[in-house]
Amino acid sequence: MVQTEFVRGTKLKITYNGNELDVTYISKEEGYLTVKLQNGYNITIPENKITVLKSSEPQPVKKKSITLKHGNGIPISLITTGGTIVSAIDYDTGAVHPSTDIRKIIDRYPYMEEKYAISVREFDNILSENMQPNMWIKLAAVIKEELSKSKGVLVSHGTDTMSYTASALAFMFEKLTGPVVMVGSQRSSDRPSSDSFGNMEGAMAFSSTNVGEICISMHSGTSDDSISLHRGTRTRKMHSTRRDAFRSVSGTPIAKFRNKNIEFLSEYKEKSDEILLTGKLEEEISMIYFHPGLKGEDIEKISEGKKAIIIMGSGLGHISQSLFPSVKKVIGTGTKIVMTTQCMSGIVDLNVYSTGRELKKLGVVSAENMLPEVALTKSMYLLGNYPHEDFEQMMKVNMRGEILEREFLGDCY
Amino acid sequence: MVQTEFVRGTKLKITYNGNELDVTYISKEEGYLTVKLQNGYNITIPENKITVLKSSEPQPVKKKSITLKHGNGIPISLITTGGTIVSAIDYDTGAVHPSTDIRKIIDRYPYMEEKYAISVREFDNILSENMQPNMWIKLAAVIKEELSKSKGVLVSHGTDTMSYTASALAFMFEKLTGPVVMVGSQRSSDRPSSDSFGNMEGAMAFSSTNVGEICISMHSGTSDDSISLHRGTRTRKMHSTRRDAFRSVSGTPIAKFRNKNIEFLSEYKEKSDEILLTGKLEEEISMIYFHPGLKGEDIEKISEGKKAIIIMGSGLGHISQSLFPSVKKVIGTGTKIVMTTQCMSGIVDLNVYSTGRELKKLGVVSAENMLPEVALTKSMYLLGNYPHEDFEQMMKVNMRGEILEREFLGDCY
Amino acid sequence: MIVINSKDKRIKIGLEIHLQLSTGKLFCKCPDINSTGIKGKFTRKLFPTENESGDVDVAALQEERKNVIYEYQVTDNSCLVEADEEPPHEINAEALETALSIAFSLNSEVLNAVSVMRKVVVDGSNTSGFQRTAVVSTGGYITINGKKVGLTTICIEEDSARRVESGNNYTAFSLDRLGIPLVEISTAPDIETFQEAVDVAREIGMRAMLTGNIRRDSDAIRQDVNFSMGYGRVEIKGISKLSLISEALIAEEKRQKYLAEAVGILVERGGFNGTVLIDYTEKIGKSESKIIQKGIASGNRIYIGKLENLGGILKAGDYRIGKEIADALKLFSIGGFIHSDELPGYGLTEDEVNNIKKFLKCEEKDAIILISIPESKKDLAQDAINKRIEKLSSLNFSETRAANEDGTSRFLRPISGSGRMYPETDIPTIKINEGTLNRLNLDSPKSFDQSLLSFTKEWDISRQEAEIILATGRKKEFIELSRLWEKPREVSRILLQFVPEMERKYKRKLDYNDLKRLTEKIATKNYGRISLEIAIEQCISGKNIETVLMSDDIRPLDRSELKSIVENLRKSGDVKKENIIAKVKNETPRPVDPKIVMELYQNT
Amino acid sequence: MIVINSKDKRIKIGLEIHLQLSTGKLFCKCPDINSTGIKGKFTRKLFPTENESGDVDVAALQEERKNVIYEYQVTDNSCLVEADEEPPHEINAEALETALSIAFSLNSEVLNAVSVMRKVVVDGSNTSGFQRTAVVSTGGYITINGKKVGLTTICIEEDSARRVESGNNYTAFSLDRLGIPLVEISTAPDIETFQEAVDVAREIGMRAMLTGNIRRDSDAIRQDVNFSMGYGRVEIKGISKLSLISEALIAEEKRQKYLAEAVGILVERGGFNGTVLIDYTEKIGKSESKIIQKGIASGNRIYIGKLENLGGILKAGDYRIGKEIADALKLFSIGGFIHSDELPGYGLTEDEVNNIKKFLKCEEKDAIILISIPESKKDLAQDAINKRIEKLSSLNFSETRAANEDGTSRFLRPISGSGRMYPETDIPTIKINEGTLNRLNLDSPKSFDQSLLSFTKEWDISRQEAEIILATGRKKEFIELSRLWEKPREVSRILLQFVPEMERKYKRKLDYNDLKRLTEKIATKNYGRISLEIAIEQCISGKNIETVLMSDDIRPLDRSELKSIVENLRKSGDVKKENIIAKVKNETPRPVDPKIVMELYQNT
Repeated sequence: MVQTEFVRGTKLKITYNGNELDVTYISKEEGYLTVKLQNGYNITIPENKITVLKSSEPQPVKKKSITLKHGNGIPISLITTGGTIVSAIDYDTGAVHPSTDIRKIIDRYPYMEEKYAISVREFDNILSENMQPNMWIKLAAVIKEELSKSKGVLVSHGTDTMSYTASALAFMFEKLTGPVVMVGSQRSSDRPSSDSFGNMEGAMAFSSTNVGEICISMHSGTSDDSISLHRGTRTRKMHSTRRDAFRSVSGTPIAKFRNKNIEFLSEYKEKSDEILLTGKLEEEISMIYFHPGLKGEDIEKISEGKKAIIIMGSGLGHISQSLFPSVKKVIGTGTKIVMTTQCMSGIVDLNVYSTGRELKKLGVVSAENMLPEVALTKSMYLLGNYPHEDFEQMMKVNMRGEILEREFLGDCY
Repeated sequence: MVQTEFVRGTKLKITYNGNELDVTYISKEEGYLTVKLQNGYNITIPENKITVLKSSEPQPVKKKSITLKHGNGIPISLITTGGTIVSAIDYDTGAVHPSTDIRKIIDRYPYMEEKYAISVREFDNILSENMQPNMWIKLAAVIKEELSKSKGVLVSHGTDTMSYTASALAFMFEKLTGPVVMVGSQRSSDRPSSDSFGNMEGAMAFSSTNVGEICISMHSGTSDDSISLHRGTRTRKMHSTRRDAFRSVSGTPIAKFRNKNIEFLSEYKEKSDEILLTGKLEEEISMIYFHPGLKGEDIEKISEGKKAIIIMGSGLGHISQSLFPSVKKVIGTGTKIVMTTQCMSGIVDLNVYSTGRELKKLGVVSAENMLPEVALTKSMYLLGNYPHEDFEQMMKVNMRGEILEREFLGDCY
Repeated sequence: MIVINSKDKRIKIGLEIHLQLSTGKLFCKCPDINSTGIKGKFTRKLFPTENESGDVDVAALQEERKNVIYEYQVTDNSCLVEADEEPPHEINAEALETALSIAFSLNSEVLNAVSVMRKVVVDGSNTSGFQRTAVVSTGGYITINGKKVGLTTICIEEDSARRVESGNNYTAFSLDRLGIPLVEISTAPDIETFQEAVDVAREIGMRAMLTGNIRRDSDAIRQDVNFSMGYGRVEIKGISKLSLISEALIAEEKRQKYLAEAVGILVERGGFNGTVLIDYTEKIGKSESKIIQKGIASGNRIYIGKLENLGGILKAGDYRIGKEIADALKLFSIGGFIHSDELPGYGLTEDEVNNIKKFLKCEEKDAIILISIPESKKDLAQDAINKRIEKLSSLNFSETRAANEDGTSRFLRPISGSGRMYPETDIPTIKINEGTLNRLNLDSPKSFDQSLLSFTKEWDISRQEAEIILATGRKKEFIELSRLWEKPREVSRILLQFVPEMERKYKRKLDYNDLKRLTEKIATKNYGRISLEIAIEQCISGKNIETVLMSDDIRPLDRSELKSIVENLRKSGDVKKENIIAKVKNETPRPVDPKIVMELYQNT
Repeated sequence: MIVINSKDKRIKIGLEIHLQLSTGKLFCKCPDINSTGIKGKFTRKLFPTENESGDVDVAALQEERKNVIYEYQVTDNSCLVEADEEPPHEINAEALETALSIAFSLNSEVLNAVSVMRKVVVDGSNTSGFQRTAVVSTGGYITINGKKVGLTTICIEEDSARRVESGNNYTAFSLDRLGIPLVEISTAPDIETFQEAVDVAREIGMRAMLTGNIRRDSDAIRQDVNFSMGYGRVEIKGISKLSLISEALIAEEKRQKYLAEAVGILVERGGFNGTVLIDYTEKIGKSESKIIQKGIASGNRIYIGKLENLGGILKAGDYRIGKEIADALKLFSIGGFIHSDELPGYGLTEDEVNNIKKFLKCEEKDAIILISIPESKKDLAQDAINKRIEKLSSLNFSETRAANEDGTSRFLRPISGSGRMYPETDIPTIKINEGTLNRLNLDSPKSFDQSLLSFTKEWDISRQEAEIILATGRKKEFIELSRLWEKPREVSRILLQFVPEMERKYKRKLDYNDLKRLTEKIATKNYGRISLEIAIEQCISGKNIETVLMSDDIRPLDRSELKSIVENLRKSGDVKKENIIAKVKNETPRPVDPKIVMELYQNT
């Protein structure tokens, strides 16, 4: 049998269907060969239908090095962690992969290179669902280092767990000397329609404000005309695919960037004179989503060896009474149980119904109107850095804007 | 020591602070007595500060029996299951408890008693977080019975798990001869501001339409002027406390009730000539909320003995690659794994990123844009009634409007 | 002749004094001050519950109210709690402590635990349909002119929403006031004269002021008066000025006396047996009376009825049973109502009136009424008239009335029973620890004079200034500003003289938060009083606060700037030690330090 | 003299025929028909990627386009996929099968697997910035007048968004067309005459029509033409009518011939060495030319340049190099441009022109240009002019042009390279199973006549009717309606005669979905043709479909209704067997069954 497997990009001369064709080899899977025709189309054909006449190894593509102009602009650090925001495409073979070549994005807004002196630091190159708490700790250290050299720090990050990372960082950094703006994209930067460019332009602008918080910079709406700055502890990815997936839950974004102009929409913490980082996190914490049919033993099993459990209860923070004995048992072993609501927004209040009052008596801690994901990272932070007996009290303290003291009706009602 | 514990409602004469007072005994807790003064106020005083001079047992309150006029109106059945919507208050002692006395609500809209011949059936009287899958099966049987006698069925239900119940019922009933409208409230009916009245008025109106689906009738907005009818398989409680907590996720409600008028907003399934109920559910199914720090062993432990696991993944339906071996192991034991998204809305698409494609290869089933809670009840239904090998294919079939074939941008962008 | 305001032995007066607190709202984190306009609107219905309104025919009231729409205007100082979309938060500790402090100050027995109740109110003034209220202490007394007037309870409660507009089946409220903490101090019915009532109210208000946490708003203090003179207890609600207390009492005494007399006449004539309204539309359709014609044109029917034995006491001299009936009808939004004591009149001719009288077989002592209403309201109206006259006939005038601006009052509702209270289950009983109670007791103002003395001493200001600060509720502001800028005398001067003067000049109020920011700036920059005064004047005159804060105008001239001015002046000649400072000031609108000027003048 | 449309041996023509499918959209569940207006709008920017546009100066194009805003109008037949807010769904199976069926019908070698590609397009016509497209087959041929014309590929792809408005830095598109499946059939450059091109296009269109899945919209079929006659390949895009194909070819041949001649003259004179634009604003500022004055007033500068050796060939006789330059400038939104072949003119005097020529040291054979642009665009303009003339000088006219309505065309962009394609990673390669392929091959229409025969037989309608149904793309509708209402002859009559007649009468189109609902109603109720015709007329005349469906007008009179009419007529005398039916029909607008009438007439 003839060879039909090659290095991606190999130039081949083949016969197919009686014709001789010059093609580029792309891949082979389950007996099918995918090759690129000269007109650019890929076609996928059973290998037994073709004959390879000639092949020549592809020229290695020279990797372009990243060189950004360093003018007298505002010094900004960009830390890349991977994700959709910077992706590269090999037009020869069509492969798209995460990249750290920020050049592509900066190029779209040449004025940015004049305005900012951007230093790029590659932290990692992963999909954000692979981000783990121990990497948050390392990332925090890198942010501290970069922020000490610049006016603000951008962190490019996959959107899937961006708000987890943002809130974890928010707790670890008690003080910041400038904004730390996380930025991602919902359409990869290999597409002309990518939101990367706009999100990055907004993030750059936000990075030289007086904000001293961990924030997220993403599209305000589906249009490309407005970028929102959200507080890291109040943001959630609310849609799997839309550009405007990130929302400040039950609140207003900190600011909007529009027509090269920043408008502040709500209060924020100003930057400090020093960076204060407490880089410890307790990782043995899990989340449980309450639902009809959930068994007490499920709770007990997942709680084994955990320092805390975040329950996403129903409504004001309820779970079935049949689970109470297990909750009692788990709390008895010293594991903290924190109650949040799966309702997405609104407060947890264990005073209103009898089930809530019973849970309170069992020692369940209310997360007020914290987002469940934020209750998770806050628990990681508190159990990593505070005496365990202060846990309940500190959960109620609004440390980084994670608790909304007042919730409003909003403009549409 | 004198007696300070009495039956709630006992009339007492006490001395407190040098004065003689006629009060009503309410409760005693941790050495404090709560009594009602004659001006209606409760006061709570340490028991050692008072002396009880006289007591007389309370008169038993006669339980009013429910009698509704039965005119020639449209026959409607109301099945009560408990929850906030019908609650009673004992003004003497102040206790509020779930009730089945629908009279209080009907009274607010006397015209309803003319228009409908309402028959009330008490199914249960519980808080909805205690509702379990086996009760859904019983409830379905009762609904079938009632619907065979009437034009439509109302089910009053606590809001916490109302959408779980609604979607479970939706799968069990393949055909309905009239609307089954679930109705709840976010403010209990003992309050003048309760949303019970409006929700019930809307539900009554919806119950005599041609809709042949399981629906939910709740406030459209914070104002009392509009009630929405939502599809049971697309609805979610989105806020723990607001009246307009229930939303048709990523879609439009079926109809709105406003000024005693129903306006249909989107397509619905019309009622059939017969009721078709398949009343089986597989209960051994759990949900897992993916988050950074989730361990493979957590998944394995909770999957023990389960027929299926619904994972609420990140973004388009992702979980950390470190969890893949456990996912593989669990699927190897015959447990189905269904992927949904924790993003609240938007589709699961395992084709877009490499992690998704790998999960697909492992045998993870995509829930498309089904709500995670609905993926749970659908799995319960499918595994209870279909051959297990049809599971993946049936998950993709839009059986009860649980999959949105088209998602729109919405009006605000 | 009837004697008014005498020390009538039968007269018993009690007061309920409501004081708004400036601590932020009671059950959420909203401020008590609203900084902007309307952010949005929503509408609600409220469903009366069985027990809300005592004797009134509940069914009728429900029927009437079920279509009433309440509109709420959302303000900046309201959140989901005011919209009744979120359970109440924990009680505002500062508000509760203020209430307790007032209780201690008034010798009231403070409870160790506070149980919050819901008081049902369905006029729309509470989005929830109830007001949250809790007793914080019982008993207590205050001494006025050597006489002890007893207190019954002190409560802390939420203020209601502010009514801003009223239509037929529609009322609009602003949420700005809803939820502001109110301390309610109720006296026993120990007060015997109208002057005493005023004195008691003033003294209680003064004592509360000393906490420094009473709001300085026009309706921050409101009084309810309980009055009885033998015909049951009448509660007059919402008297906002001290001076109106005695006027209201005078009017009420007069009303009851004449009512009692009129009822006497009615009884003597044989009493009232109820009226039946008869549709008279066709018969009177040709009348030229505008009221009749307008009524018919809008689809009303014209009803007439005989009021047996009520002739001449509906409206004659000081007899005013007609007004009592009209008030009762107003409850059901029925406005048009004519009775024979006013007839002929309203365009009705003598003949037409006589025809009606003949039709109804009236005798001389009987009265007739005409009423223009939709057919659907006929039963309601007839019921309301009959019930009102029956109630008056019983000589038990007990009811709740609302104070009018002119000192009179109008019927509001029957006295509410205790049934309309039930516990606020969303808030667990609040235990107050002993330490807090002891501290509050110790710190509570025991008398105005004593507080004045210690305040004067602490802040080193004049007794007169201290008195004004305390009596006008400026204590909190004064202390706050004096802590920012450690010159209490200057602060006092600014607060009591300069700001009011400028406010008069520009006919414009200065926002306290702005004053605070300006003071902070001056304090941090160490600028001095002149700078602050310039800044204040610029602000009041309408300049944006940010602009003022950044402006050079408030920065005192520095040594080098002054030096060049002094040198220039010297060059122009004509300066001497006596006029140099005035001359320099003439050259610039900015603050000038005379010491430096003099130094520069003398040393060069 | 130049010969036009001759069988010039050098002429090679290829066609790309695009056919919209009526199967619903390609990568989502949206229908291909839009039923309402605009539901909303959003705006986007598109960022050109490196490879998109071949030779054009990419950097310049990027600079130019980066501020262009594209506005999209959301329609009822678009969802998140069209908004580029959701990944594409699985490919529309019916659309894919239609493409495959066409491929089989055209003897093309169908692939067993379909790999979807992204073709980068950044003119805004695709919200994603690319068009999804896939080869479904390669090779194939069609026989025209005995000659085999080869095919290269058949693709299935998404149609682009419809341009509805265009401004300076702004273009608006409607999403209604975006995503509609297109089958693209490309022929080899085997076509030799213009008529042959038309014949090939017609035959391919006809063959596709037989699938019954081609849309019946005015721009449902569009042709691109590839033309070469020795000066490179020119692609003319978007010819929407068959009749325009030959006009476009005639125009293009003429354009290239004269261009080649003009270039010949230029080369003879010594060629072109590039122009330099010089700011001449101050010197010409006093000119009375409106173009000049308007330009200056709007902030433009007036540049002049010498075009060496181009005198008399910019615009003279059939020489039109001026237009070529103007088209190139338009790409950068530069409109104003005057050259010496048009001068004096545009308000410029002979003197002014001569002064410029003198200033630029022009000889007789040289041309001058004047151009009014903002300073920022000067380099762009100069570059564009020089590049265009250089390109023409090379006698390689290869480029992509857009067809105008009048048969001419305009420069659009350079021919795109293959670099602008890369795989659509969101859609895994689609394997097509052998069974499906065999079925499609078997069922595919092998020729029009053969299809016509079997269609006529299957549905038992006349050959003429069948021909019209097939040729006008009504096959799908016909089959659908005939299945609902099992009377194909009646359906054919309604579709081909009655509906078009009514549409002409009321100057209004009938929505196919409405027709379907009406037919379904008539079929279920067993009402008959008259009822359907009444219903259709009412609908077309503007009545609401719901009203029509519920209306009694379409319900035939039942026996008892007819009976009473017949009896009434009989009573009035004057009826006989011959006129009874007409008389009854006269009495009612509703459908009447003559059989029953006759029965009733005879049996009573």
